[in-house]
Amino acid sequence: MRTRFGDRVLHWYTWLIILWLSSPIAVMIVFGFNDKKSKSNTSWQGFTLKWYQELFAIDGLTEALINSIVIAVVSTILATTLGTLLGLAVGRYRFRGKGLTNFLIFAAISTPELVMGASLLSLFVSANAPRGHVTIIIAHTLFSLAFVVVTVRARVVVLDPSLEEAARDLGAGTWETFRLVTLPSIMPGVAAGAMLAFALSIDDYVVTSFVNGSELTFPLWIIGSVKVGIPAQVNVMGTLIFALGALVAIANSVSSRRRAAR
Amino acid sequence: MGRRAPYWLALPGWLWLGIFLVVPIAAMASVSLTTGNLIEGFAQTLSVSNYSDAIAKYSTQLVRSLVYGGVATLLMLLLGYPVAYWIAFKGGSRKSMYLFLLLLPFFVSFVLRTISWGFLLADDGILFGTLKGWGVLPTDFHVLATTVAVIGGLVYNFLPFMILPIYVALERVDPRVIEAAYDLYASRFDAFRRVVLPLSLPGVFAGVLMTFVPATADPVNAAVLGGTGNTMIGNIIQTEYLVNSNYPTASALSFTLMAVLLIGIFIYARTLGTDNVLEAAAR
Amino acid sequence: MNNPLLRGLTQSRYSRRDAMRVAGFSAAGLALAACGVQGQKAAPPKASEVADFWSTQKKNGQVVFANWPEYMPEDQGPLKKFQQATGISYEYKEVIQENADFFGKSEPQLRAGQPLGYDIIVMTNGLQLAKMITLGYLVALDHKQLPNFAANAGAKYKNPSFDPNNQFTIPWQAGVTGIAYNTKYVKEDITSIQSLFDKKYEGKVGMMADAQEIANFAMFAVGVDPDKSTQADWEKAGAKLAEQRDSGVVRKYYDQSYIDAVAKGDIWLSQAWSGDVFQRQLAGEPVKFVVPAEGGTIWVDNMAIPKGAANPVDALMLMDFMYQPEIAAELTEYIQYVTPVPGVQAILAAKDDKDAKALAESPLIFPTDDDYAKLRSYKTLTAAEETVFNGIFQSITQG
Amino acid sequence: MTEAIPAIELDGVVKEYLSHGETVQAVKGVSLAIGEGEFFSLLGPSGCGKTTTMRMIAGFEEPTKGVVKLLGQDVTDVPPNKRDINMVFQSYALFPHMNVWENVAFGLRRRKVAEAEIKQRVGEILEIVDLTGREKRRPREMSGGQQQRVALARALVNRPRALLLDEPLGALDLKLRQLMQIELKRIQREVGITFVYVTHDQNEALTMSDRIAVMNDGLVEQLAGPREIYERPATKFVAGFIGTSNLLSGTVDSINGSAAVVRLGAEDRILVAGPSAAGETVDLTVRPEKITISTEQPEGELSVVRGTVNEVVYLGTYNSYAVGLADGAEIMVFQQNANDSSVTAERGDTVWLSWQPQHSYAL
Repeated sequence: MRTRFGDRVLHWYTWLIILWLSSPIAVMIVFGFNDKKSKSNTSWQGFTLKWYQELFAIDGLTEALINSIVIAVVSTILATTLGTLLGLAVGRYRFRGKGLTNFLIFAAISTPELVMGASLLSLFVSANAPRGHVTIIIAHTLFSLAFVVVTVRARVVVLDPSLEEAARDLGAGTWETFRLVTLPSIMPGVAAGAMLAFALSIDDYVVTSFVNGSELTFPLWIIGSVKVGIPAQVNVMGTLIFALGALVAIANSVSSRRRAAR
Repeated sequence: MGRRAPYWLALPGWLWLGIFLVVPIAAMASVSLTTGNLIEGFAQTLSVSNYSDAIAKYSTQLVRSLVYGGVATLLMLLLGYPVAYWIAFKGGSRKSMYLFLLLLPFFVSFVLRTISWGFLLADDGILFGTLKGWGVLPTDFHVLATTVAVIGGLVYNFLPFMILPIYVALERVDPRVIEAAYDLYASRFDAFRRVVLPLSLPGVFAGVLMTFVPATADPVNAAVLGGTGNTMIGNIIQTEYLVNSNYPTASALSFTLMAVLLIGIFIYARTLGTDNVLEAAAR
Repeated sequence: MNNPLLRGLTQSRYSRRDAMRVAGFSAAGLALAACGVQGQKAAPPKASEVADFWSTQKKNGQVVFANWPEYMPEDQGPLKKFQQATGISYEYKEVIQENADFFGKSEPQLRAGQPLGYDIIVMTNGLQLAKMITLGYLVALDHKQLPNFAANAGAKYKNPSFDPNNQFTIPWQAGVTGIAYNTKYVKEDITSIQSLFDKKYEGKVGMMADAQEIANFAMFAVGVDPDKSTQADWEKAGAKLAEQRDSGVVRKYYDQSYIDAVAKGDIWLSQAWSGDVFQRQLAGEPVKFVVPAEGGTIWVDNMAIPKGAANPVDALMLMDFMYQPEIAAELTEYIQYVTPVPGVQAILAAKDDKDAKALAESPLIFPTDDDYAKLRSYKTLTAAEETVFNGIFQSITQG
Repeated sequence: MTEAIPAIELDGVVKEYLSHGETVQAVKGVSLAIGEGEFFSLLGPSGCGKTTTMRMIAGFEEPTKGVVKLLGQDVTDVPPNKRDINMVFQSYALFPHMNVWENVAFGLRRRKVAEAEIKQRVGEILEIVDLTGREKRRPREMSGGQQQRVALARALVNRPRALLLDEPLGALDLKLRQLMQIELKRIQREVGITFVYVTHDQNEALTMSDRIAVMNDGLVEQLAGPREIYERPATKFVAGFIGTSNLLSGTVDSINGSAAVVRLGAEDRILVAGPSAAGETVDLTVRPEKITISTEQPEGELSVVRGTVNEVVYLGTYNSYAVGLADGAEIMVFQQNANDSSVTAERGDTVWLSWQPQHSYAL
């Protein structure tokens, strides 16, 4: 009976934490319905749906939102791919350069964002590489990469190597072994890493502000608009990002379950 | 896969980190040894005085950042572990859903979250205003613009980064080993301490690395939630770089911060009994 | 510059830079860093040079305008009218979020001699704009092509101390730094800057994190005109601010979020920008704005042409177009900040529109002459002064 | 054994590792041939190199030196997925994200066997291992014994030329282990393929094997049938490792025809073949169950020693005596409880121990 009670307490506790983390989002969603009269959007002035109707009325904002989503998706895919491979390498093998690799991963996490942004910009400027989508994706992949490596690695070090040996023993080649056994086994780590990468990318301001050239992302546009007043469409779009995030995560969990079932 | 397997696996990541991290950071390291100002130009003098000056001038903020980061990390560990534990062992088929719910608020820009927090935690807002109205709280009670708010903000913003890796490690633990521990006369606490906790340590380490390091370097929470005397080293680096255009000092401070963080992680790894610190640093 | 030897030198430098690029990322990055950052301090351009420059430039039929978000009506009416009137097509980009961030990002590109890709940028007068000017990153304007500015700009917006004779910049919009207070909590009429230092508002006072903003107010408080201030004055002002902080009067040094704090009552009074307060009043919040008797600060967001801009003539035409009172009025109606075109007030007042009339009547959009008399600009600082100045005031905000 | 090509052949196989900068030899030169259809065990204590040897047969480790042949073909460089042998792992290595059916069908799918045939073969093998009806279970939801049988089925369903088993019963309880030993032997007979069985459990090896290679410190100490291994251990190590052995040490007193006479005390006389000159020191061994214990001195051409009973333990089917000798050595004696007079001697009694000369021999 004690077990059940403890589990129930933990269950409620988990929901409490989720609630805590989501509480500001509730405010954001509510103010997406605020019939505000001035540019500021902080006091409740009545209910309206007009911001939903005029959702795409601000061209720059719409474009910034699309940019953010495209960049987050692409950099998440890149960072998850590179990070998973690197996480496997450092989690599994002993090889020359492993210490250095681990140090690089530490460096990537501990470099202050501003330094990363500024030094990347110097690199792009000295290489005369035009700033835009590509450079933002490069930067986002860079800082997400290390987080993916760390989560994947935490999983790889507890992975039973005989699982892969069994697969190869049963006739699976290198790629089949990876696809059918290794990847599903480390999937929780990969999925967690990918979620972190997406969150890091879509929320990044500092690094992006250096390497964006004239492309804008959602956070950048919002910060600029603080000066005059954040339009309510931002709240609506935040609400939609929230919903879209839900969709991506559900798709992810469904597909991983399906993969596991195959 | 042969002996070269790790190199093939690591190659793309190495290239990425090499080109986009090592080269620019090396250039930054070089900048940290220059002297001058933006108008007159910076000359390479290989001067280390940037480091000694910056440390002397900003030691308060540096120490403060480490304390805030450390306390926040400890709180995150205490708050996050039970969540990771519950999801890993009791989450069933909804594990991914719980994780996503934990992370989802961070898909929305921090500016919006911040404004919302300001609304919720206002001195006379819906929470404290109500409590003050009931007389539960003294009228001058406030959370915003305090140390508590800064540390709370760090905990809030990095908590998922603690929960996810711990979850990832715990999810792998076969529940039967816990039963085995009970079978061997372990109490619930013993089973946790002797069996579950050691098995989750790689995740705990990853979580600490992913939270302590960015929390200590974070400039946002102190700026948004802190009051006077809450400035952290991340804010100083920003000011030195962006406002003062003092690139050498900003670079020197950044490397000092990274070195201090590395030492912190080193000590932590040692306490955990890991002998290879670099390996531990990325675990 | 027609000296072949000189030209040879310049060209070889260029090819060396190109060679560095070819040598690969790492070599280039490291090489740049190893030689340090070259100083760009530029001598002020001679009038003849400016004339020569403009004489070689032509209208290209396109222009790229970089501005802050929410600084242009959503339908981009003024820009569309510009296109109709001139046939110049425009690109409007809301890429500027912060003066410091924008400068930090643009500086390496301008230093490397690469164009930003914008023909007009908008920056607030302050440290970063001063550096842009000092480093020679801005194109000197040809005032012969700015007739509307000459005719319609208010006298107070011409010949500012930070840019004598508007050599590099002309104003986009302006604002006033004064004191905002929440009338729900503050029952007296605030008139003096001393209220910000009053012990009875302990923990309820907001000050700005920006060094120049707090410096100006502290100097007003100790009776110094910022424009004429010396290092000794700064130290005196710094001491005043340190005392204010250490006695617990200041709750926090704010960025723009101060206005939320005032509106919600987290702080009762604060240094404030006029436009923010106007927005809160429109929203019906109990916020009042006052230019203190001792003085207030006027700041200006300025249009400028960055070095390397591809379409300087088109840029000048666009800048000047915005100085037609009708166009300026359209901007003010949307942006609701202080306009540099005084003629707008009459146009708005004549409109058959309640909101427009409210704007015309608000001293927050059209400060009174009395207010203007009290307003000062930020002190323009040399590089050496800036180091000292920032040292004094940043140690207050970043303690 | 058949004269045909051996199923598995190792020729001078050496495996070296680098560990903390030092070269460690895990296998120091092993040569052996395993016949087709044979149940062959690699037996030895942990760290003796038996698992490494098996992993080289499977292809997970590449020998530093030497050659591995399967059916006469050199496969030293062939990766495991291209070798026609399968393995049952110590931890079973069942894929946790797949159910029983998917686990068992894994190998067939890799070989692109037609779905219909997969269905039939998996069904058959699950019947053999008695898991029909549990196809949808996940490994985590099954008992250790069931998991073990899934692992076996997963390997056998591919009809490999040889099956390698790495301590597959180690995780099971005694009763289940004994059942599975018989089961394994039955299955091996049924499918008729070569089994290579790695174990540290001598009983298991003795019960099931046709031949056993006893390994120690990277070398094969003895390769023989179970009976020979037990009755005539070739080395001191084998004698000590397999079953219970009494190791005695003494000096040759005289040579009596084909046998040397060793004396430990005045009344002792041990006859042993081998040594050829008096004065030689000999190590010799005798199994406890070969010794007869009596309270009177026995007659005849036997090896006889005199001692004092230190301990008597009743063990159901037999009694175990610990008898101290004149020189301080202790001998174990097992006496079957065949007749009524179950206990021959009590603690402290003086007894004579005797055995047929052929049951002790010099090492």
